[in-house]
Amino acid sequence: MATRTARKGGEPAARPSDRLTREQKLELYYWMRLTRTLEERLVALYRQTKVVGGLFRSLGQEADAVGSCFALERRDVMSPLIRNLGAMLVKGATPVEVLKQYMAKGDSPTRGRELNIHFGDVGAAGATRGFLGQISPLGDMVPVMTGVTLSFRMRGEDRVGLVYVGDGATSTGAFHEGINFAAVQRCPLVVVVENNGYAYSTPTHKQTLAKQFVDKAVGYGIPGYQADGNDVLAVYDVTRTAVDAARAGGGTQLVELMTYRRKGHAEHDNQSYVPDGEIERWAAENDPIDRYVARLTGELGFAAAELAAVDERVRREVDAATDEAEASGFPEPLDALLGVYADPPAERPLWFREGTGGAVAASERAADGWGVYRADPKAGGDA
Amino acid sequence: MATRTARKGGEPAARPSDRLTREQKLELYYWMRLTRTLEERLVALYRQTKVVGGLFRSLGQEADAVGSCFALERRDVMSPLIRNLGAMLVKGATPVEVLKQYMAKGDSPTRGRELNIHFGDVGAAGATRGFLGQISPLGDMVPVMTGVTLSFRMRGEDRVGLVYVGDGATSTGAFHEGINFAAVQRCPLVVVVENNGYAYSTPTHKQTLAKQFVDKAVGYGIPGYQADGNDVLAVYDVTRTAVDAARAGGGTQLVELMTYRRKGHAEHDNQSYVPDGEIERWAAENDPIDRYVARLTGELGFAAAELAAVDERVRREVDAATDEAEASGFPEPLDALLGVYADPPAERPLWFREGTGGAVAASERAADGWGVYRADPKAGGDA
Amino acid sequence: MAEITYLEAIREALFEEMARDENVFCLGEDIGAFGGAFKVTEGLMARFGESRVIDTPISEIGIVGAAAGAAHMGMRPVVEMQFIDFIANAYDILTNYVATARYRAFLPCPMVVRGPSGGYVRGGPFHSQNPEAGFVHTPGLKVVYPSTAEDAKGLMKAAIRDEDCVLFFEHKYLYRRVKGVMPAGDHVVPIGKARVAREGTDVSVITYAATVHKALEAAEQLQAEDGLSVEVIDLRTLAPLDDEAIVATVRKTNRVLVLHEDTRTGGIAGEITARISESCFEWLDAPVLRVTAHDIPLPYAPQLEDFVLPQTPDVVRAIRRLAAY
Amino acid sequence: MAEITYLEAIREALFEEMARDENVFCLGEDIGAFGGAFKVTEGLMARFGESRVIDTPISEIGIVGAAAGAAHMGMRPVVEMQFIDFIANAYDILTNYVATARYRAFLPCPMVVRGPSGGYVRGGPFHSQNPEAGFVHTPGLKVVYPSTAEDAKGLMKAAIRDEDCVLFFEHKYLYRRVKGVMPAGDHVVPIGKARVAREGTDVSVITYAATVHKALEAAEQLQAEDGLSVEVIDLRTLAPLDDEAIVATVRKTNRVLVLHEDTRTGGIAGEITARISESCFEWLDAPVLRVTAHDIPLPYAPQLEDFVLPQTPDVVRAIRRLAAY
Ligand SMILES: Cc1ncc(C[n+]2csc(CCOP(=O)(O)OP(=O)(O)O)c2C)c(N)n1
Ligand SMILES: Cc1ncc(C[n+]2csc(CCOP(=O)(O)OP(=O)(O)O)c2C)c(N)n1
Ligand SMILES: [Mg+2]
Ligand SMILES: [Mg+2]
Repeated sequence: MATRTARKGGEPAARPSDRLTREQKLELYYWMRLTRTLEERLVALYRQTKVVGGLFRSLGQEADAVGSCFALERRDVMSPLIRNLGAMLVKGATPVEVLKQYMAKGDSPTRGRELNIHFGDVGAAGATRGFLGQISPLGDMVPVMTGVTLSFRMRGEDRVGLVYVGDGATSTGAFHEGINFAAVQRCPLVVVVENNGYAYSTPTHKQTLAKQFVDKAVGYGIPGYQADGNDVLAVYDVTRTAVDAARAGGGTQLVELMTYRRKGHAEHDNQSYVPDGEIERWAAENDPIDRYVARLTGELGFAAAELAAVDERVRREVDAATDEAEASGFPEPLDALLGVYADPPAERPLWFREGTGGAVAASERAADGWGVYRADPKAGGDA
Repeated sequence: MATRTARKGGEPAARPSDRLTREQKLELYYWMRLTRTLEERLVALYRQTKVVGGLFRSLGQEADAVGSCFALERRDVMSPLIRNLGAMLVKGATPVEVLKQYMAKGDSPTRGRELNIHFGDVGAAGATRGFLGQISPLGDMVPVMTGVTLSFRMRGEDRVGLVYVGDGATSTGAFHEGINFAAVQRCPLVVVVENNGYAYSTPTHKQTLAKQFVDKAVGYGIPGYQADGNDVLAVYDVTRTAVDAARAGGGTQLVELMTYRRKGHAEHDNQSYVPDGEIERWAAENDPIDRYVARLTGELGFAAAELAAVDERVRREVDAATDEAEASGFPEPLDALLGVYADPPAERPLWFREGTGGAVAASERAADGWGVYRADPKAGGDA
Repeated sequence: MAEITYLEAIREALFEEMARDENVFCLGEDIGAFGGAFKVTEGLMARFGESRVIDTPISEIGIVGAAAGAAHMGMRPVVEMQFIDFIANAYDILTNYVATARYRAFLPCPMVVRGPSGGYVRGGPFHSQNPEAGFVHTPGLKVVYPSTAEDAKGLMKAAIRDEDCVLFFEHKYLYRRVKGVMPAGDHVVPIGKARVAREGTDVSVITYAATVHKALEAAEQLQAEDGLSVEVIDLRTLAPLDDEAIVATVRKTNRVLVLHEDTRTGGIAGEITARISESCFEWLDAPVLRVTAHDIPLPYAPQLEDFVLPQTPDVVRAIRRLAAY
Repeated sequence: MAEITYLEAIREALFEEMARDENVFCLGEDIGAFGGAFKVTEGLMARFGESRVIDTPISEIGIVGAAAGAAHMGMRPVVEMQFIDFIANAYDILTNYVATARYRAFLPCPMVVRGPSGGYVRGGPFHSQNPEAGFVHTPGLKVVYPSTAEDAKGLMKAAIRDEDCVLFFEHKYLYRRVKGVMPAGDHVVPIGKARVAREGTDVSVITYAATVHKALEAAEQLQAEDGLSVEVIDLRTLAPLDDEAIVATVRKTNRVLVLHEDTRTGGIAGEITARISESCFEWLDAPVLRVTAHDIPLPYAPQLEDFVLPQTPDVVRAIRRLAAY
């Protein structure tokens, strides 16, 4: 199985990005700008202690998330990681959803149950936006996406899956078992390895001895591709090629995107482990938005005012989303009891828990003692 | 990292096997013959229902186990799998130990606690024979051997580790996490993938899409080698090369040995899933003992009588071992209680268990009730 | 109607459910042409084809994760663990991903993980386990462990139809030793309901799986030898536990033995005892006692395995003690 | 002597043990130059070098397995799980390989697996877990979960010296909130011994880790408001449980509350209740009650997390109920 290295090989004859319309090219800029502006807003909210947990940035990686997800159709399913805010936005997640999640609001997509961008919207094609709510244990989304795409293959649906993993997550057993099983089953799955140089504080050379992650493809017998992750059109091209191959029955594909994590693992991380000047160099020389702006206004012939209009639109949208998110309320404690199972639909409040009103009172009167309350948690007011 | 394919490349200038003495070449034959004869004896005992659990054969794979382990020194540590009886014998396991294990005798190496060849003898160099007791969950021995060899590196000991995995076991997360960590830590570990075509009933093409397992080496950034697993000298050569590289500070090495499992997964398996004629073809054309006999008596100039003498010695040894194993007794139930922890050294028999004599009686008299017996399990006779 | 074994009953359930619902499919190691290590899935591939009976690599994380992904998309996967012991490899993805999917992400995850479980078969420490405790402890999972052929079939059908993940433990000692006549028609046994395996008035034994049969043997013997009337409750479902059935039997006999094959410390007998303490303290005429395996990795030799696992005489002895209290 | 935090106490133990015994080494994700996600291992690499403080790939199976292999060879590895939640990934190798090594193969496996555990910190479902139940259930493992800085240090030193594998749960809510003055000299707290955190005569609370502090708060309040004398037992070690300490407090107060932060069903309160039932049935003047988390994956929002986890008023309420029984 040949390893196709988009970056290293000569330019392919016709690039998928050549077929993008002018609007689409501007859209790519919109998604990258929206990602960055939204994260900057989150930083402000974090400093105001309005973000409940940690804050994770994708600064400098916007092109890799946006360009790759842009290669998918709405019917396709994408599984993001913590640094794929851009991909989620492209797939239809809204700024207000993201803000409410981070602020643990009661009407956030997970009703305050899960943190940051751990939320999704997935199901039948057309009915949902097609992105999956991730969990923290790294690598687990790979086998899950194997199953999602297995179902596409079994049902003959014209859908593709795309799952992101970090350089660090490639070391997990789940990654290995998932991609290998997908490969054997020829699942229409694109596995995108975002090589951003670090896993928390761990540099890539402590993560693997492999020279590059694309080298893993041959060990799974699948096509491998590599691209400059900070060039949004190159990212689109390589991912689109892989997505098209998967859609055409070519089975599982591995794409390595070379990028750089300019912020710490999370907002609290001071990056003391990063060599002097490295971050600054990437910021100065290889910012994906700067690079795309230069390309848009240069080679691609966009006017500066067009980009400024996008920036302005983004600012308005993020402002509006912030207002809406700030205005919404926090979850009701009793909501915690709903939906662990489909049946029963609710857990019962435990008897020692004050403030659950009628439920507790009813149980105290109950003859059968000391166990779990049998009453409907929705019934009654506060004790 | 170049993949060195011993089989495909031209003959290396000087093969390690060229340095083997005449005695050592005969020894290789002895170990292969001993493996086969001992397994045949086990089949007879199995049919007499003297083997308690399942019986696992390595018929047709004797060269891969024996030739590879022969590349180790006594101080090195080897971790076998179910089909590596030959490797264990080379490393010093005795037929009587093996027979007692299979028959679950009280003085078997694990005192009846573990089955078949799940036993070991490992510790400081020189003090033990250096093979590790495996567990059933596949792949787990890889990270364990990473740790064993990490300790060699940390202590500056001139020792190497060798761990076997089947084609099937390469699909496990444990394999992946273990070999990757070993590679990064440059542990002196040789990972031998025995590609025998099947994992239970599953053919290799359902296990992986990779064309060959040696292709996985590049994804871990380590040297990979491949050899004909049914040519004992080729196996020795390739493994010895890898062992020498590991010993010389070259870090982790991957060796793929191409062989064939002629018997079922275990004795009960009728191999209905194997294409017609496949087994017969391997038996007729590619039996590792037949091949080595031809080489010994041809090119290497051994007399048939020399080999017959080995056969006779093996028969005598297996007969004697069988007599000894059959004569030994079964474990005492109370022995089950010893050594779950170093401290406490023994569990207590539970109060409801009849037949633990004084222990139970003492507990019944005890004031403190209904729990676990506090008495010494060794005390007293039967109730 | 002819009697069929516990194993055949499970296979019958798989056949019927796969025929009923095209979304049901099976995946696992060697389950296809080979029919699985115990032949539970024999004939399924011939009937339903390779795409609905999938031989997988040796990848418990991969298989369970893939089942979850397919379940999200409306499929109904049934995963075989070749031995249930290997479910330990999938502990993370089962407890962290599958169990929480509905709660944290409103994702349905209807799937079954099934496999041969339990001891008494000289399987040694890695082919004899009863791993229920670690999963009963996990909110979001259901756990089923039948003791009869009828329940094996009916619960498997219920498990496949359940909207959540059900772990379905099959006792391999019972596979071919226990037989039953299947009720006619669409035989579904509800999850979450225990069964009175034997009515009695003096002492209750609360148990499940293989030890149900030990309890029944002990009850027979005690009826004959001591004139004791022993009630045997077969829990059938371990999560959610049937509190009503537990309370009912405690109130009836006031003396309770909890019996399980799993090791003692941290086994689910503790949970059952706590619930009884909380709900029925004043109904108890004797301490709740436990008969369980010793806290030891299960050894291979018959002499050792028999010593470590609970046996019928242990149950007899414990019930006598309770009755005499 | 200056007060140091629970976290610093653990670090001090690591420093002292690494200095005392060259076989002790640490491995885990980001524990080296970065000092770990919570900075527990800060300074260790500078002092002991890269070969004894190893940054690993993200491979919990790999790390735990490697620790076991090194332990067989005479090393004393201390593994950090970046969050204890990820110990689920190593469930197989811990329960099947490590826990059984001595029993099945006479292989010593002295190692420690440690990591930040527990909730009350808005960590959400995957950064707040209390996974002790699944391991207390496993013969061959020891489990420790300290509540004070002194015990954190002394138990860590004991864990590193233990001849078997010790899982060392560190409560991240306590890391910087709890402080203590370390006893002079080689301060080792024996594994397997509980501690009377507060003497009392009316009701006993048996608990461990963060909820020890909730129990102490409740005891204060009840002393002041109700004149109740509450005894608080801090188990410190969960496997093996200190039966003697449990029996002693039950016989003293005859009323017992078992309190833990873990979810209810299958949590170790059940085991403790069963032991009390077996050993002290006639000493009980009231049912053994449990205060625990709800059976729910722990949600992230403060309003939800606080509702799901046990709080001091819950303990107060439960003790009042027991006292009034
Ligand atoms: C199984 C597992 N182990 C450890 C962690 C803790 N952890 C969270 S993120 C992270 C680093 C991830 O690095 P990488 O995969 O490269 O992604 P990046 O953050 O660089 O995007 C670690 C170790 C985890 N989430 N899951
Ligand atoms: C984690 C795990 N899953 C499943 C099994 C059941 N099992 C035992 S041996 C085997 C096949 C092994 O095949 P391979 O690795 O190729 O070794 P071979 O038997 O061919 O030597 C399987 C699936 C196991 N032991 N461990
Ligand atoms: Mg990274
Ligand atoms: Mg094989």
